[in-house]
Amino acid sequence: MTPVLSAQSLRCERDERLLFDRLDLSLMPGDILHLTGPNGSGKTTLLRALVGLGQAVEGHIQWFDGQVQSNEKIWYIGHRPGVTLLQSPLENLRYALALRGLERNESSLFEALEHVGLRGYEDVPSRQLSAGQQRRVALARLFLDTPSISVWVLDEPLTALDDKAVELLKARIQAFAAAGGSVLMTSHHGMSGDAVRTLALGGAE
Amino acid sequence: MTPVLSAQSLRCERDERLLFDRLDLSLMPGDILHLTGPNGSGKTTLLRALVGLGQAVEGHIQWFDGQVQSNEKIWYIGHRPGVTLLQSPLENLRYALALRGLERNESSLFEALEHVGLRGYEDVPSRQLSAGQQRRVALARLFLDTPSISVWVLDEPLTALDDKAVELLKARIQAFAAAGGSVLMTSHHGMSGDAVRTLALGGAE
Amino acid sequence: MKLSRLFTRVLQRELQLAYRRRADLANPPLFFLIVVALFPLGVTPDLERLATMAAGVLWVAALLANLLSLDLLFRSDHEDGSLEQLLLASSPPTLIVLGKALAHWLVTGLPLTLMSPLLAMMLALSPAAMPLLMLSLALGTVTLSLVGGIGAALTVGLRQGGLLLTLLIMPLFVPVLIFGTAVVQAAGAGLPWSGQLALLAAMAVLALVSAPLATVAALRIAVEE
Amino acid sequence: MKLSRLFTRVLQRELQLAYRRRADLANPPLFFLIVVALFPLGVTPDLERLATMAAGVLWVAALLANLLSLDLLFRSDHEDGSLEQLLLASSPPTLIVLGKALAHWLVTGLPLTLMSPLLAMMLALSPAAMPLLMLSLALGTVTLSLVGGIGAALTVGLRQGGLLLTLLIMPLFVPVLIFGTAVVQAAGAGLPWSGQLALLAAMAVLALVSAPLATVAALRIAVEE
Amino acid sequence: MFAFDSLADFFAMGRHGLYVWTAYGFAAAVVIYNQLSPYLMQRRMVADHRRRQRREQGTQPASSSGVTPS
Amino acid sequence: MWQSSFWQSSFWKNLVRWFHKWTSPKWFYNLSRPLGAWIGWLALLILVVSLVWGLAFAPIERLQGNSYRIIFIHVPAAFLSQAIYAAIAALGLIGLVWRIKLAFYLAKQSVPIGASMAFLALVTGAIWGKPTWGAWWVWDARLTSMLVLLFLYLGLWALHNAMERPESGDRAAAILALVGVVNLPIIKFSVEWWNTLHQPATLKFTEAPPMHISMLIPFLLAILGFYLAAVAWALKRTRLEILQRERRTQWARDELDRLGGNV
Ligand code: HEM
Ligand SMILES: Nc1ncnc2c1ncn2[C@@H]1O[C@H](COP(=O)(O)OP(=O)(O)OP(=O)(O)O)[C@@H](O)[C@H]1O
Ligand SMILES: Nc1ncnc2c1ncn2[C@@H]1O[C@H](COP(=O)(O)OP(=O)(O)OP(=O)(O)O)[C@@H](O)[C@H]1O
Ligand SMILES: [Mg+2]
Ligand SMILES: [Mg+2]
Repeated sequence: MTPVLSAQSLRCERDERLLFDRLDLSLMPGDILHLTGPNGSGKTTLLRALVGLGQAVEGHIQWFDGQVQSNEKIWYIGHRPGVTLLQSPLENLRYALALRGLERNESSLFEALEHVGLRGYEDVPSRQLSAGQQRRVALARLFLDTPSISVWVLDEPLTALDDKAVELLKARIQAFAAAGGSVLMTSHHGMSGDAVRTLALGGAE
Repeated sequence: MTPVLSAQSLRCERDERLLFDRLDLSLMPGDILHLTGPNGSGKTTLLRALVGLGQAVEGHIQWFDGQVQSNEKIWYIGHRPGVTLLQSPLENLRYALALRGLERNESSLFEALEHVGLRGYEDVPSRQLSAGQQRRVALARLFLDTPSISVWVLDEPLTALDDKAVELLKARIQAFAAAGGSVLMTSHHGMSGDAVRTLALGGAE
Repeated sequence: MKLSRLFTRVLQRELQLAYRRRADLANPPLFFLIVVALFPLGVTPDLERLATMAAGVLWVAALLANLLSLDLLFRSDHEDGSLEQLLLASSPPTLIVLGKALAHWLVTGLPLTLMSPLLAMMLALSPAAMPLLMLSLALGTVTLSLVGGIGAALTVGLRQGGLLLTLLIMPLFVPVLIFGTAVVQAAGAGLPWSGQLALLAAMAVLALVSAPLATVAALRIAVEE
Repeated sequence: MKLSRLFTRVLQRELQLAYRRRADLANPPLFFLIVVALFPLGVTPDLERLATMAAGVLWVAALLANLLSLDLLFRSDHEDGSLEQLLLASSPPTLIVLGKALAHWLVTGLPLTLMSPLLAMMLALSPAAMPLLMLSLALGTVTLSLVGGIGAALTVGLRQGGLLLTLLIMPLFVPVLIFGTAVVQAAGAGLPWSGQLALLAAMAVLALVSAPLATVAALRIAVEE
Repeated sequence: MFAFDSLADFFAMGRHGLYVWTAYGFAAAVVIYNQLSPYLMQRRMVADHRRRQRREQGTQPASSSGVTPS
Repeated sequence: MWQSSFWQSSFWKNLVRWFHKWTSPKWFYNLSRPLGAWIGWLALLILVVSLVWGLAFAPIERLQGNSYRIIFIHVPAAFLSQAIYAAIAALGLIGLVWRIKLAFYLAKQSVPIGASMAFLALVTGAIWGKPTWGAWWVWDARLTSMLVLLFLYLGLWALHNAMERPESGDRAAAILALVGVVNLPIIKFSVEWWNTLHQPATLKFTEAPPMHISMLIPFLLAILGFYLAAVAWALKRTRLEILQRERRTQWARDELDRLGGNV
């Protein structure tokens, strides 16, 4: 089985502070890799570099076997979740799919939004949602059935969610991995489960 | 003892949804009032209305005995923590004090920043800090000794902090209440302790 | 999903967003109107003298109006993280950028073009020049939306975006301004104008081909910042 | 802490922030320069004809440069939440707002005024009018910074604020523009100008007294949004 | 070979002394700017370097505790 | 992206390795030190000779009198400002395509030099214009396109400064420089065309008269001198830029210590 992601001898120095050096990581289908570490240890920096949004990390990064265009297989949800405040949750979800070349019918979109507790808010402009609800809009895409996506890269997906939503999302992540997907995530919440491997950055502490 | 805050028959309707109605709350010196509730239940809305930043809530709100100008006794730290990204943590802290008419000498500012783990970052522009570090900049003011401030109003202060920082801040909140301060806060983390009262919004879910 | 499908989706989203903040849509035309109206006030009310400068004033005002609206092309996408998603799309981001530029033209360049005859009348521009004023503005604003997109992308993460954008883009826009006014002035004076108009069109085509590439390259820098 | 102390702190912070982004400070003057340079390109290179429109063009360009820089007066404060803190300060927010407006004038209005003679020369403005160009710009930009602050406050939170800014602020700017150019034109033509100048000064004083109040009211609306 | 009759003549440059000498003055200013500014840059960098060194030396012994990633 | 066999051949890899060594900042730093000094002194010598010659010994010009002596600085400055812009764009392309940091550094530090030359050409031109045309400034084609060039320079510099991270500034400025260089001929052409339409011929540049040899030699020397000086300045500035970017490495620290000793 080829690894989904393999990265070797990653090194990152920011603002004259060495965040990590000679870091190797690999992600196999079915894996959940949970990056932990104190604030400022470089989790966000690493994730962004891995998906190709930053140059702060040096080293060798390879997605899949290096041949396929990797974007179309990855959901990346960052700190700023890419929710357009002037659009409704429904429109946001539809556009997020379109950027992956995907389309789903109305009813499955509604279903995904209902999953994340946005029933009744489907057509409200997202700027009128609370902090946690806005994050849920971005997370709704994870509750869709999208076979072409095999990796999730999530930066603090559990932030600002209430307890129930935290449990729901954790379960969904487990289910995705169980079905052969791979997850790379950061969080200050603990993750437990068979498939979860933890990688702690900022080991000094 | 006059209550620090007393509010009666609060009612909030947003976007044709009734968030709460006939809500009474009061805060005494030494109290920690922990607002909980699922995402979108109106915690932020309520806090902002209480400190005077929103008109979405109807009802009677009185700070102290209604005579004193209340702003100067309250630290409010919201979702967006008011950290100027172009300024260093030190400058941010100093300006936050100035807006309360306060001044502290350099060394106590340094100490407060060290408390929140920003040692060595005092002079870095805040935009170069990580998500959690930026929140710490705002929280540093809570680690100063400011006798004129008797109330803290904190909207999800524990968000984005790592475990150690969460514990540190919780302890600080307890200590403040033990010394006679009052705290009104929201959070999706549990809070425990004698002085903590919990008020759950959005009971429907 | 076909590329054309994505393009339509992007265009649809952009127009929808524009419609949602439709009050902002009125800004460029209003600005255009006000700058043009300031001239009789600030310079001279004499219609004959106004007529001689009409072409230039209209073009400068349209250019400024268009430029000011460019600042917003990527701003809110950057703030809410949509820009990252755009760059991580499974299709070439140039296509998406092109869709955005087209939408921008539809909601600024086109309205400016359509209202220009009215303002031209206020400045007593010769009626013979009107159709060419419109044609040249339509072509010129296409170039501006595309080239301006590069500037908007270069400045998106930065504070003071608007002014810096002007500084970066204005020099590039000198030829469009010159040929644009030349077309109108030539038409007003009954001289041949097709050569200049062809040049305007050529510049638009050049921009169409090359600007999206530069824009995407600039956006990549912006998200890294 | 005394109020004057807070005022100094605010001014200090604002100037410090301006210094931190000192590269941005060059933007309004450069924008001014570029807009002025567009007019000869668009209208005519003939110096005599340019001279007749110089006063108007300079004033319009200065106004635009100032207007554009206003956009940022409260933007980043709003984005990061500093604005809420400002409104919750223990001292009157009008004072803080006044400090911000003063800082804005120091870093835009003043530099624009200082560089205006150079541009006036490029447009062949009569040398006799130069001192009054500077004086009127100095006074006028004070008004712009203050009144513009209201507009900036209105636009900062509201998505649809752009329209309001243009709609509400422009009419307020028009008198400044008219009297400003009138002073310069009168001085160039050797006519008396002290009346218009006095009016400019009166408008500045009026703005000084009333604009901060309106700005704070607008900011309150902005944070509620 | 000297193209002028006298030194005074040389400074007067016909009627154009003011123009020629201001032009050369500007040229001298630009040359001096270009020559000097790197040295100012260098001075600033060295000062920064020293400050950084001092800070590193100053903070090293004490920083074993605290939450800062080192 | 790099799948084709040529890009993986050892020949190519060796070439790249060699090239990277050649463009390594440290290597350049050490090489440019003596080189820059030699060029600098040579430039000084040539400039002094040519300008003194031009000012004091070149014969007076028939039509313009002594004001023509401005030519010895005006024209070199004008030439250089254009050449430097082209160089910046080329360096930007090299930097973007081959990811060579050194090219970016050189491009960045050439900007202020080029801008100062554009400024000098404008100022000396304006000064020259007063006695010749009777106006400090006219909207002539060459003047206008020079002004636009200055704007392009200022835009580059502003962009460099506006970016938080210098690496972002490098790449953004490279994009802008490339877009600008495509436009530069269009600007020049359009401005000239615009001007000839409106401007009476009297305001056209006087053609450089066939120069007397005793004017031509200092003239050519002055051009050479300015070019060499610009190269020396660019080398010096680039070396500082290298130090700034590499200030965390040991060799740069040592070098900064050494420089600190001499300042
Ligand atoms: C602000 C005013 C001026 C500017 C911006 C300016 C700009 C330029 C530029 C860009 C060039 C280089 C042309 C090329 O690369 O081929 C140049 C060359 C030259 N300029 Fe000027 N100029 C100005 C005023 C003047 C004046 C007033 C004179 C004299 C009457 C003058 C005489 C010359 C001459 C003789 C050359 C060399 C001709 C050649 O080699 O093409 N310039 N100037
Ligand atoms: N734009 C930037 N420029 C320079 N340094 C930065 C920048 N952003 C972050 N850093 C630095 O990089 C380090 C890692 O930041 P990062 O955001 O990756 O941390 P993190 O592990 O995600 O922390 P958190 O848990 O707070 O989100 C921090 O020490 C920060 O100071
Ligand atoms: N600007 C707004 N306009 C209209 N309705 C809004 C606005 N902001 C929030 N709401 C609505 O008010 C309700 C309460 O929002 P609020 O932000 O107070 O929730 P919260 O309890 O803080 O949630 P969270 O835990 O997600 O932060 C939500 O249902 C939301 O839809
Ligand atoms: Mg992070
Ligand atoms: Mg909330």
